[in-house]
Amino acid sequence: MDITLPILILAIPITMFLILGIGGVKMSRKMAGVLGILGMGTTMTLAYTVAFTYFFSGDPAFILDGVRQQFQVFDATWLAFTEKLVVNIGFLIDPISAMMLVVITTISFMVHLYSWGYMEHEPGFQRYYAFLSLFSFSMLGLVVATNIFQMYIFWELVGVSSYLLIGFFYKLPSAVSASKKAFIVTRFADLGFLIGILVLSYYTDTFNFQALTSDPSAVLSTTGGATFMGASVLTWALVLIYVGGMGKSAMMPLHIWLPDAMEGPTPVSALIHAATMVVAGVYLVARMFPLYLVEEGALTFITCVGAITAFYAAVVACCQIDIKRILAFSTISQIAFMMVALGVARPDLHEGMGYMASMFHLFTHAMFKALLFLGAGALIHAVHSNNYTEMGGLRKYMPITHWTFLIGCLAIAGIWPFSGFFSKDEMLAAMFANDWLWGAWMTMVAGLTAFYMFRMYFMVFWWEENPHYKEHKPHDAPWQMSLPLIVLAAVSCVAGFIPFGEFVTWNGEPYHIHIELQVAVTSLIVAACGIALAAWLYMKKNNKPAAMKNAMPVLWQAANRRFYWDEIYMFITHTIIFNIICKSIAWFDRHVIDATMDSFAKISQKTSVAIKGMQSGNIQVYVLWYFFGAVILAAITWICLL
Amino acid sequence: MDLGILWYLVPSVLMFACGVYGFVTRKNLIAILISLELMLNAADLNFVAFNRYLFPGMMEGMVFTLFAIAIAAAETAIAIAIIINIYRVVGNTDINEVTKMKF
Amino acid sequence: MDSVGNIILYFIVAISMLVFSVMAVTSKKILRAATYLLFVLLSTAVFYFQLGYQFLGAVQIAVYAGGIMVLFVFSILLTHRPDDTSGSIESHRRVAGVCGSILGAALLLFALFSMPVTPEGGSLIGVLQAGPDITMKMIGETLLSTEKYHYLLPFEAVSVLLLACIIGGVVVARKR
Amino acid sequence: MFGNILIWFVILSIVMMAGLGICRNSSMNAIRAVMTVCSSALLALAVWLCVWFLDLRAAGDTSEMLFTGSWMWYEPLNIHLAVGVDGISVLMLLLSAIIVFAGTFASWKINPLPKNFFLWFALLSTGVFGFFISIDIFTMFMFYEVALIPMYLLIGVWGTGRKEYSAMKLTLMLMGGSAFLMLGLLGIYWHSGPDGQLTWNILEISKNASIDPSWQRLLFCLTFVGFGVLGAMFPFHTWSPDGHACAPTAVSMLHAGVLMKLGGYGCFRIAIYLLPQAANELAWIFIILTGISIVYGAFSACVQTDLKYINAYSSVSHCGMVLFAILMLTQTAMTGAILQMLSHGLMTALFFALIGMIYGRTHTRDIRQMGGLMKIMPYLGVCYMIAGFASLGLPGLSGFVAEMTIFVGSFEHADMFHRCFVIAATCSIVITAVYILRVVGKLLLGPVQDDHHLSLTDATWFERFSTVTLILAIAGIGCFPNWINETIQHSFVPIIQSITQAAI
Repeated sequence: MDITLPILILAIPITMFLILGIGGVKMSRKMAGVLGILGMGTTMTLAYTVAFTYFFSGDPAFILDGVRQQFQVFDATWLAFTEKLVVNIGFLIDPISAMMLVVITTISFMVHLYSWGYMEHEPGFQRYYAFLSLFSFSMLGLVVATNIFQMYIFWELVGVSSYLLIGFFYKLPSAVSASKKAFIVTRFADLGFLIGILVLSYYTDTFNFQALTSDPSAVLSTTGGATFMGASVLTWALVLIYVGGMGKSAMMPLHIWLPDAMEGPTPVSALIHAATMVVAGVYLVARMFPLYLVEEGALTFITCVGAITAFYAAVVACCQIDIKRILAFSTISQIAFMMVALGVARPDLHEGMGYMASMFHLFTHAMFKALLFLGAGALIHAVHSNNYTEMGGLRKYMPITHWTFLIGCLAIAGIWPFSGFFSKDEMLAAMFANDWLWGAWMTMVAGLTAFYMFRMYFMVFWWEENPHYKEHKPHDAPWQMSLPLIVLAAVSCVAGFIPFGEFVTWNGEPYHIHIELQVAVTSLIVAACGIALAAWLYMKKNNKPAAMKNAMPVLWQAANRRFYWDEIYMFITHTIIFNIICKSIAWFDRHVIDATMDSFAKISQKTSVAIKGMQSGNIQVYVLWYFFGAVILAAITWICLL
Repeated sequence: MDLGILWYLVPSVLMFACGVYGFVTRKNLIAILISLELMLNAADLNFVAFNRYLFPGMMEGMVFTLFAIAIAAAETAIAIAIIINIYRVVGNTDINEVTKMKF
Repeated sequence: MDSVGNIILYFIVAISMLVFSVMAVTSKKILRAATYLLFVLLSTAVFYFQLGYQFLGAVQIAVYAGGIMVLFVFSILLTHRPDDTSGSIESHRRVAGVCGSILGAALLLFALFSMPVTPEGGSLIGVLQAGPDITMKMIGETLLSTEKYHYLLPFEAVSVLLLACIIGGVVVARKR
Repeated sequence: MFGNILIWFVILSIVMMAGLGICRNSSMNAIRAVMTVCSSALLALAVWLCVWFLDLRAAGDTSEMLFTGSWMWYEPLNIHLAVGVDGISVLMLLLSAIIVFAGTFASWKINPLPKNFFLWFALLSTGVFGFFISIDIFTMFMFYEVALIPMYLLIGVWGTGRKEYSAMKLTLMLMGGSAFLMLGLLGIYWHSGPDGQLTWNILEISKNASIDPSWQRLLFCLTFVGFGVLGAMFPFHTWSPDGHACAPTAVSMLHAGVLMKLGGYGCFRIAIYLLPQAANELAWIFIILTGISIVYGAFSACVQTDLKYINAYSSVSHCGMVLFAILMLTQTAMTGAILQMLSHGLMTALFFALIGMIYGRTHTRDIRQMGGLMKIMPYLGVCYMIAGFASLGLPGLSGFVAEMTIFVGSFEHADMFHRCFVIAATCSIVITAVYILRVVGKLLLGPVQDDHHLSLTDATWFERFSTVTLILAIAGIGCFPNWINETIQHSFVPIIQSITQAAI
């Protein structure tokens, strides 16, 4: 493949970042917006070209005997730690990275376009586009990484872009603290990632993904059976690396930053905190999947964490009133779905279908979740509030938003023929194939998903009209915002019919998707039940929801407060670490270490004050001392001589 | 009864002790100078006595005493000049008053 | 066996020397202190004569008693009114001074009396006869020639010192 | 003698002093002109040296030190003015030149007594340059002292707050370190020649001397503690918070940026290189101390409210990382240490420059009294954020490269002791993020705390000049780290060799 296109895919966004970042102050808004959108559009075109070339050109570098190959377009040395441990910056293309290129650039372009309308009146518009470009660059760099260290580099960069974008409204203290929280929590997770990388690279002497994944058993043998606390070091390394993924993908217990990250502008939530960055953890596991296969312990860990998180987030989502928070928790739940699907995937179970299904869901989820977020953005734009209590009955006022939002909800609920149905069905099938327990559990979560999504849908678009509408009539968004909604809705409608298994499988061999009828029917019924329940409760204004809330106040309160995770974290970080550890260390430093150093000075000062009276300048006293001294010396000498 | 060397050395020691006492206790600069002369004198007497009793054939002790007297004269002259100057500036010759140069 | 005259002279001189020493350092009136010092210096000169150093005794009288004492007296008159007294400093200093001087004297005396090589037997007559008389010629040669144990250079240095001292004294004490 | 390029670093600094000497005290422009010309000349010289050095290396000159020269200075003790550089010194010289250059612009409006300030500043830089070019440990020590002394006056006269106390504390503690150091150096000298010919020259000592192991242990502790005090090693770091907090801007920059590097460089060049056997045996003691430094400094920084204190404690943490990496005794970790020195030098200098500029406007350094400055002075705000990101290890800026190299290098030791400390050290990147973001959040973001601040102005041209220089250098290292690796990799060969030999 020609090296120019891949380089341009990375170069255009970073150039845009520099241009908009440095020159943005001098630029008009229009200029900045056009530049940003044009840049992203070009990148998207190039990414499509690259992906298309990869999937369809039939070049033996890409597909050999029907098996899709990994291909490093380029791989240049960036930093050589040792002769073998070399960090390269490169461009790896394989099914998942090509798929991600498409997803990222598409959503990013949509968000660029959408923001043109959404952010129109915000100060710092140029800065916003600069940050979006920086994010796109980092995310693209992350997915095309040829080695785990490159991934880590861009991993950190997306973290920072996320920080900058969450804190975009930097005058709001809530936005500032949310951005700080997001960065620090993911940073903490990255610590695990880093240590995992260190452990892995210590034993394998390489960072390169191809070297690591092409022969996992060789990797296993390099560790020489070393163990730590009962588990092999490879398990440790993989679990630690996964901890990095847990942070970025908001798995329990590192999920707390994602709901708060909704303080950022809504398009940003759509791009970063729904479609692309948060799936980086899934992508990371998928990228190293062959390695995880040799250590099933790590995979089991992933599955368990995913299953718990999925259920937890779904329950919490049922009890939120902020529509962005509901979407955030649904994101957590859906990502956990992908994680579980990856965790249950085995080569011998439907040829590793879980992997394919997970990637498929990643793809469809990105589309419909971006759609939902952008729809939510349109709602917020119209109503100027995040809470559904300020909304209700909006279907008449905002038809485009209503219909696209409905499509999104149907897709996420897994209703045929929308895209979510197909991917979720594959995932559930993979889970049932592994163990019926996972399948049943996740089917229940799928039902909850349908319930809370339609709860939100009915509360926003049906229920009862808000009386404020008479003063301030809500209306559909301008075309820059509607167009992305329509495009994404269209994609969500048809994406399910893409023969995804032909393109993306864990080993590159094509897999023919077929609907598992039993699973499909079960999940459809469960989803339909969820929707029906939501409709029964929330379609018309009534007292049933309030009655339910009053029936179990403790549970509702706990779920509404997200089961007090934030309080626990607050206690640990603020009370224990900040107030107890940090303050006591600072105190220790001032009053023990520094005081010791000062006391040396004080002692010598005191001594000198005590003896400086002798240096009175009075010659008579000197003579006296001298004479006494001489007498004593003479006496001593005398005694010695005797 | 013979006048041995101790006969001269003992008065010299006592005179020296008097000088020390005076030097340490007097407040007046001139009085201190007087005490100094006493000590110097005691030392001179020692020179001479030792010369006479231990090396009667030589005259080093006497010569040194001569020089000492000359130097004592010089020293006294300068000291008294300084004292007079101090008196002009400070108004008296009390050693405790002369502290301007101390700091 | 020294002559009785010498011994009597010795006692008179020694006693007066000690008494006047003590009085010189304890007298309240500074002019009296200077006078007592003069007596001490004269007594010392008598010792010099007794020990056979006539020239030295003469110098002692001329320079010390004649020259230095005049300086003292003049300066005292210049810097004191007749009724000025010079008290001692604080009593603890005086106690320290007494202790120090007595201690020092005691140590020195103890050293002197326990000196193993003290020429106990040396009498004044004996030692006066052991050496030649100090003639002026010898003194002149010693001070003004350059052989071993002769002191031309120190002599000249002292003369320069005296010159410097004259000039210095004039400069320092000059009225501005 | 004047044909040697290295001597010119010292000569130019002296010329700078002489030039300042003939300026009139009141003519600010003349003083600025002298400083600008000379510091630019120094920077140009450093860049030229760097290029020339790389050329020679590329041409295949693999000798340990290049541009060597040696002139007898005091015969009876065999003291030479011996100069020579390897890749590490070249980079350190470059770093010093950049910071002197940036510091000149950062103190453009110093008041009062500008001439005297710059005179001492120039003397300080003389010492620093002299230290890095010397390969004779006596001369090295002498320049080290030359660099320390002006600090007292610079802080005591031009500082803020409890300046006399801090100046005295800093000077006394560093002098205390020097006392240890002097003993250590004398010890090395007296054991430097097995055949009776004593020498101060590092190259000769490393080749000939075989210092008795028991002596090595003593001397290693002495020299390492001596230099460690300057490198702010726990528990000898307390001069740093007070000293930095009270120092004027340019002095903080030069002190944190370069002078603290003298400590790391000295540990590396003298303690480790000349006493390899003791280094192998006793490294663990200092690994514990520096490991504590790293975490302890970071935790302490979390609760400070004075901007300069925060940075001083973060310097304790970061400089601890330098010493920590040096003690790992592997080539990669040492490379990381050098990178960290450069990175920390540049970013701390940037930090202190920015703090000085902010302080000059708001007249407070208490983060509780400031807020929302990003809106009021966007340029300074952005620069502060960049410095912060460099400090918390954002890829693309220098901190990341340095820390990662250190971690990878340190991880080469497989035993539990090293592993535990490396993992503790890696934890510092999280804590660093906490305190940096805390400052950024309170200082730059959020609502404006004090309405008087609304009328403040953004950076002037000379401030921009100063910061841009540093940011470019930071980003340069962060984006293209490999050329630094290539510059210094030869320099480690003899050191690693002597360590491995000693280990056997």
